[in-house]
Amino acid sequence: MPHHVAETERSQAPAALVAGVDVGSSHTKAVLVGWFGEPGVAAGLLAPEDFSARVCILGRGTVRTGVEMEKAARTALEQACEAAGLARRAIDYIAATGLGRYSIGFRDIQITEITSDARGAFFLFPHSVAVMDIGSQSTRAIGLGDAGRVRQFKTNDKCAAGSGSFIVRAARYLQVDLESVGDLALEANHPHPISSICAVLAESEIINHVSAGVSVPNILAGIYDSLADRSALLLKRVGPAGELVFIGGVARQQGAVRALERRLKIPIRVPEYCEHVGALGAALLGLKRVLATARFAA
Amino acid sequence: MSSLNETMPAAAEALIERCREIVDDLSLGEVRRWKQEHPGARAIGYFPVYAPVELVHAAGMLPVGLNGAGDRLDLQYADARFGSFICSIVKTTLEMGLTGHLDPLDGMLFSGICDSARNLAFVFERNVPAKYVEFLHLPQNPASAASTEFLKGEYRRLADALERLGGRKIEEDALRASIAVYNENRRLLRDLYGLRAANPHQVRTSDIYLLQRAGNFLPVETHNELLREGLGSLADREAKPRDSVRIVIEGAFCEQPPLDLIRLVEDAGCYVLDDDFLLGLRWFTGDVPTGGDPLEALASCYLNHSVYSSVRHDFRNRRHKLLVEKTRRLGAQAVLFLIAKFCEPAYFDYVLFKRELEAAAIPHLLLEFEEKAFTFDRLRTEVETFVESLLFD
Amino acid sequence: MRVAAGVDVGSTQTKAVIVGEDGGVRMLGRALVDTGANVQRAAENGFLEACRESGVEPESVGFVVGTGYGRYKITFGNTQMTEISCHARGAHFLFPSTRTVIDMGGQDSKAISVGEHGEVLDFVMNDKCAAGTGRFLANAAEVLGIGLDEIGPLSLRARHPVKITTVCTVFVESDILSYLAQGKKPEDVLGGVHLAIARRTVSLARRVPIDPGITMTGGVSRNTGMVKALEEVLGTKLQVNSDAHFAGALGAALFAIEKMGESFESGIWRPSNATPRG
Amino acid sequence: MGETQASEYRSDIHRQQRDLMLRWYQRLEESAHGGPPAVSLMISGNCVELLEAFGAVPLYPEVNALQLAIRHQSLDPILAAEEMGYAADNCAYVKADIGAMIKGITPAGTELPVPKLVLCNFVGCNTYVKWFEHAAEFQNAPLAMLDVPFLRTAEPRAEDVAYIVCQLKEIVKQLEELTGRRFDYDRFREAMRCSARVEEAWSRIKHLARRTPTPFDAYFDAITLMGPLYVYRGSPEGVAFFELALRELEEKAARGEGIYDQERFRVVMEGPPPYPFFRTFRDMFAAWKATAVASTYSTVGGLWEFGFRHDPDHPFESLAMHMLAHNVTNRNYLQRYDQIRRYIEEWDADGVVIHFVKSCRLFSAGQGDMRGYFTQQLGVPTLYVESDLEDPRYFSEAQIKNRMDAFFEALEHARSTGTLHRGAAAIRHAPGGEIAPAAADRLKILQ
Ligand SMILES: Nc1ncnc2c1ncn2[C@@H]1O[C@H](COP(=O)(O)OP(=O)(O)O)[C@@H](O)[C@H]1O
Ligand SMILES: Nc1ncnc2c1ncn2[C@@H]1O[C@H](COP(=O)(O)OP(=O)(O)O)[C@@H](O)[C@H]1O
Ligand code: SF4
Ligand code: SF4
Ligand code: SF4
Repeated sequence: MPHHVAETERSQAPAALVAGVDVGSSHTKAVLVGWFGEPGVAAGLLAPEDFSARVCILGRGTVRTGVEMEKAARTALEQACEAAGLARRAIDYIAATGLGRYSIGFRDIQITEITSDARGAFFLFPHSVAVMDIGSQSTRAIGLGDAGRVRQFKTNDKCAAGSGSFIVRAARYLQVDLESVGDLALEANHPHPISSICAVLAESEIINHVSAGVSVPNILAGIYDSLADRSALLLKRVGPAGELVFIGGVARQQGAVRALERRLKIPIRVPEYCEHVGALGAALLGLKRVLATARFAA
Repeated sequence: MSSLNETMPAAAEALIERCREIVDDLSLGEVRRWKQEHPGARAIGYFPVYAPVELVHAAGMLPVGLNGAGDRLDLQYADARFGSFICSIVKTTLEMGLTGHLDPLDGMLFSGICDSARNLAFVFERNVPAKYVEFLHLPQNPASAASTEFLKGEYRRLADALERLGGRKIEEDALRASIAVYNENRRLLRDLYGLRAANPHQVRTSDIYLLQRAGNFLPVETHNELLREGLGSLADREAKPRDSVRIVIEGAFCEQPPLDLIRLVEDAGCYVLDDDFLLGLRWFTGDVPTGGDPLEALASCYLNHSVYSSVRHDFRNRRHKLLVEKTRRLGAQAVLFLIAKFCEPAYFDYVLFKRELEAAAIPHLLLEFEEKAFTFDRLRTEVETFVESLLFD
Repeated sequence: MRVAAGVDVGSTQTKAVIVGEDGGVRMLGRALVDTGANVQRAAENGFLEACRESGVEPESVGFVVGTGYGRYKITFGNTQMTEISCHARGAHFLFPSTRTVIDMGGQDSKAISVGEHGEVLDFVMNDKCAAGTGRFLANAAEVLGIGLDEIGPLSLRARHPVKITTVCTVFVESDILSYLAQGKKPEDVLGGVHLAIARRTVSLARRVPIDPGITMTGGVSRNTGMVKALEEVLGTKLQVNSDAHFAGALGAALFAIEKMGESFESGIWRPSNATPRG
Repeated sequence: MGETQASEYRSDIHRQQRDLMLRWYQRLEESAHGGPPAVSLMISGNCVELLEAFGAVPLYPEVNALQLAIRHQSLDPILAAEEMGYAADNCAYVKADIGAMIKGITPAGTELPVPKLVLCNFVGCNTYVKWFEHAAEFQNAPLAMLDVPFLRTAEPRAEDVAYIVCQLKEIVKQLEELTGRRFDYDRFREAMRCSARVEEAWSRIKHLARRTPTPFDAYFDAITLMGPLYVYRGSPEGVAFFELALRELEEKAARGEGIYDQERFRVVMEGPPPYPFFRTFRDMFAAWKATAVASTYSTVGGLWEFGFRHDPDHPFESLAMHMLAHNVTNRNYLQRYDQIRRYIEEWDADGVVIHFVKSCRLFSAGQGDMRGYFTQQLGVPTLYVESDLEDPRYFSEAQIKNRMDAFFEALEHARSTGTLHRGAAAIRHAPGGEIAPAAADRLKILQ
């Protein structure tokens, strides 16, 4: 992770402590950030680099979302606090994002996952021009404007083809565990294309491939290729190509990253904690709000 | 969703509630009532976008604007006739016909706004027999020297058919009177739009939408009264101006977005300065002359003084230029495209609109909707993101 | 007795039926195995198990017709026919009054209009997207952590079925979860799911004439909740029995008997290289 | 099923057709370098005779789109267009053409000119209007509308004809200004004369398909002849070509030769073909030895087999009549039902195959009802398959083959039980003759 994201403890306590909680369809993620600048500085007046330089990520948490979203959010937040060695009540402000953002009763503000993704990605890689977020059901391409603003975005809306749950299913049919699918695909020598776009119906095609003797890496690589094709379509619609930040749970899978690289032929950055970028972005936006309010300045 | 902190005067609230009931009544209760009160009189439905309602009115009939059935009617038959890749309104209109919801109507007017709607006219005719079905060709070449004459002929043809159906002649004076009362209607609607554009924090778009749409089912005279009432009471709402983005909505000229979606757009932080909802009701940009030959007046106004729309072609005045002009004139910050799923005319226009807006550095967002949708999580996320991208620093 | 077989290699399950003819035609036995990864193997296993159940030697089966999406993979079959023809034929055999077949399987749903002799008059099918298929139901069962054979009965207990909007089999997971999060009862959620699919299926089925004598076939016919939901939307009773899941294989077997004709040819059974185990 | 390959008819016609189309592309290239002026025109009920009178070359974007698809080159331009903002559900013909224009791709590799005028002959398809508006915009070319009223009454009205004639004359003036050439009335009438001869030959070719076996497939083979029909109809080359084609096919018919050694099924085709999978699609019919004896698609440019001919004595009026009433795109949907019905009866067909194309709402919006009309009201076996005419992503071979096989299995079964009827006998009114089955079981309205 880049320079300013030192997760080591700071000797001084942060001047402001803000949490971002991203309630996704499969996982809920929390990130705690601290402000180590002077109180009273309106964030809007700082250049983005100066703002970033005074922010530190202090802790993270992840839990399965399940049915009770608020509970998941609380647990993720507690994990993050524990990691940071800080008490929950020390938190000044909580920004909620993700599909379940409105279910979090204890939020101070809600921000969409797209805005959050953009801010988080910009914070980590200020030179990138676009973000690709592939989560369990959603695929989002975001074109970045100045200071991490969303310039344009496209999401898949009606159909889950090409999203993370597609991979989860494929892994299940192929009897490979999810942690290793990404690396396994790298062993492919002759990727075998998948024609069905449906995450569900692809099953029989995958099974056909297996029975036709196609190797698991080749099948997986074929799936990643089709995923990359769909993502590339979305990406092209959000603006000119340039450095891309790839985030969301699927970015953890090397096979997906390589397939996107092959398809797009542009540099791709994957943050170490790729599924926490949304929560991070929410926290950062929350922090800006805090810095702008009288409560903090006083 | 956080609802706005505000109070509405009781009179306005009752008015909107009444409109809502009228709009939600799929069995066309208002039309049935009107027919009971006017024994023997006919009601004629028309498919969006534009229909020469003045002629229907002058024939002593009730023109009824159809805007689909929203999520209140489950498609059981029409899907089989129209299948995939066709917009909802085509199917809901047919479904309403097949399931008896349109029984109070004696006839239907269609025009060639798009290929789906045009084919619908004839499929409707076959499947819902015993109704008078008329298809009008509204000229798409207003620049020709022959178009006014042609359109007059087309209106004459309709008038003849209506006369046969109603068993009475359409007198020129009656037609002039009808034009006048619809001029009044359009004037009131323009005032309503003006009121909102000037006070978007007070006048909610969803309210004026209902007030407007109720006019589909009411005699125009009654609708005019409601509009006057609304103009008097709507602006009295107490509401604080909020941090909002001032937008223009484009693309929903035919199939209508669900009311909840319109609310959602406002709640997400948009002040709507103009929209193209229910465009047919506000078709003419000024009054239709009430002197001279009324058919000529109607035809000439259609050709030369209509609003721009994705389904009316006038190569002399290009829509994408007009949209940019309108956005600038109203001082809007952005354009929100609300496009019905599978609405090909709107999809096509988006390409040129987009190009022109980008050249003018006006941000925009494209959303697709279906009238039958009733959950909007994804759309909400998109509108909120859009607002955030314009408001957050 | 002349003996013939039909093997229906479906996306999820493979069905095999043996029929015999002496005087009249009757069903001798049937078998159901999971299709799994090896389609060919599943077909063989299904066939052999059905033989065993019928008490006939595989070698004495005179003709085999393959059907279902994996029909071209059946190496020992004599010919293939589409599942549309087979379901129509099978349903007609089970219920001679059949005029309409609604078949809901794992990957597709179809409606077939059937003539007096079980011939196909017209058909429609939906198969590009898993929305509204057996997979949709299987997925819902999985999300709720309930067995496939329990969701139907449970859905019948729904008092206030929820409204399901999404058609995507994947997205429906989060719909279900968010309904549960709102405190909705699993039976109401399931009621909504079943109703949504029933509506979709009926609206598809209306593309062919739905004449009285409606028989339901395919795996989903085992789901009592779905049968009930379809009956509700259609406003009429469906003919269904425990053999309905086998209608495709049965129809194939009936065609096989017919095709066998005079040229009775015994001993067509040639197992593929790996000897299938029993 | 036995894999019978379609024995496509190959002969002089094919060589000449190739040459003619190549020459067309060459003329377009010349036009790009100061040669004859090019004018964009739409195929539907086109008025190519008007261009002949200026010595102008027609530029048909549809032919370009079709060529790209059939050569498997359509996906890239489609994707390029989608990047520009076109929707997944826009007509892919338009997307392929505009995308190719932007990317500088041409089907024959030859240069295409910027037209002197983008003449939008709005004959039925609303999508055309958008297409031409965009084409003019992206090429920076002048744009004109020729608004043809839709055929909404049984017969065209005098007002309709007058409106079109007036516009035609306005366009003549505009073309005179834009091309700097004078409108040559004699040449115009000569073009009408050529057209009438071509139409006569073409119509006779179509009537050959009434024989059993048919010497000519009125869907797959017709497409070969349709290029020259649109480009050369008003010219002596066109006359020579079509008269040769007629002779060849008449000889073939006289020998009793069909498409297959034995013709088994005769169908009427509705809807455009899936160009990206043209061969594959044809082979699926060939596997069952099924031929198309008539098709609505081959009447997009003009419907002549029922008798209409251009009239050199009333050139403007007859152009107007042609655009109004004698092509499939400007005729209303129910008139299309009647057209197909006539084909079944007079061309002796066993059934109808409806190819739903996602792109084209002109053809496909309502085809479900059309299917209902034929199966339920008339009792004619009808198959409904879905894909696209330009976008390869919407063709699923396994699914289409499955449906096709099921359909022909059913026809075969019906034939074996003696319930398959051909031609007029196929049209047996459904018991009760209910007009719309859905209307029959209408729900009770909730008051
Ligand atoms: N341990 C893992 N290794 C590889 N990929 C994983 C792992 N866990 C989750 N994923 C992938 O990430 C996806 C979930 O991504 P996430 O961004 O958390 O989604 P959401 O925000 O929608 O819940 C899963 O569908 C799966 O494809
Ligand atoms: N015991 C059962 N109870 C309820 N539903 C079942 C049962 N067994 C199978 N099904 C349903 O049947 C579907 C499979 O149907 P089937 O006709 O065998 O499909 P295919 O031929 O594609 O394999 C499953 O997806 C499931 O929804
Ligand atoms: S919504 Fe669009 S596509 Fe549908 S009928 Fe209206 S104009 Fe046509
Ligand atoms: S194709 Fe599959 S993934 Fe896509 S909407 Fe349908 S069920 Fe969902
Ligand atoms: S919609 Fe149909 S007729 Fe119109 S341009 Fe497209 S393919 Fe041609």
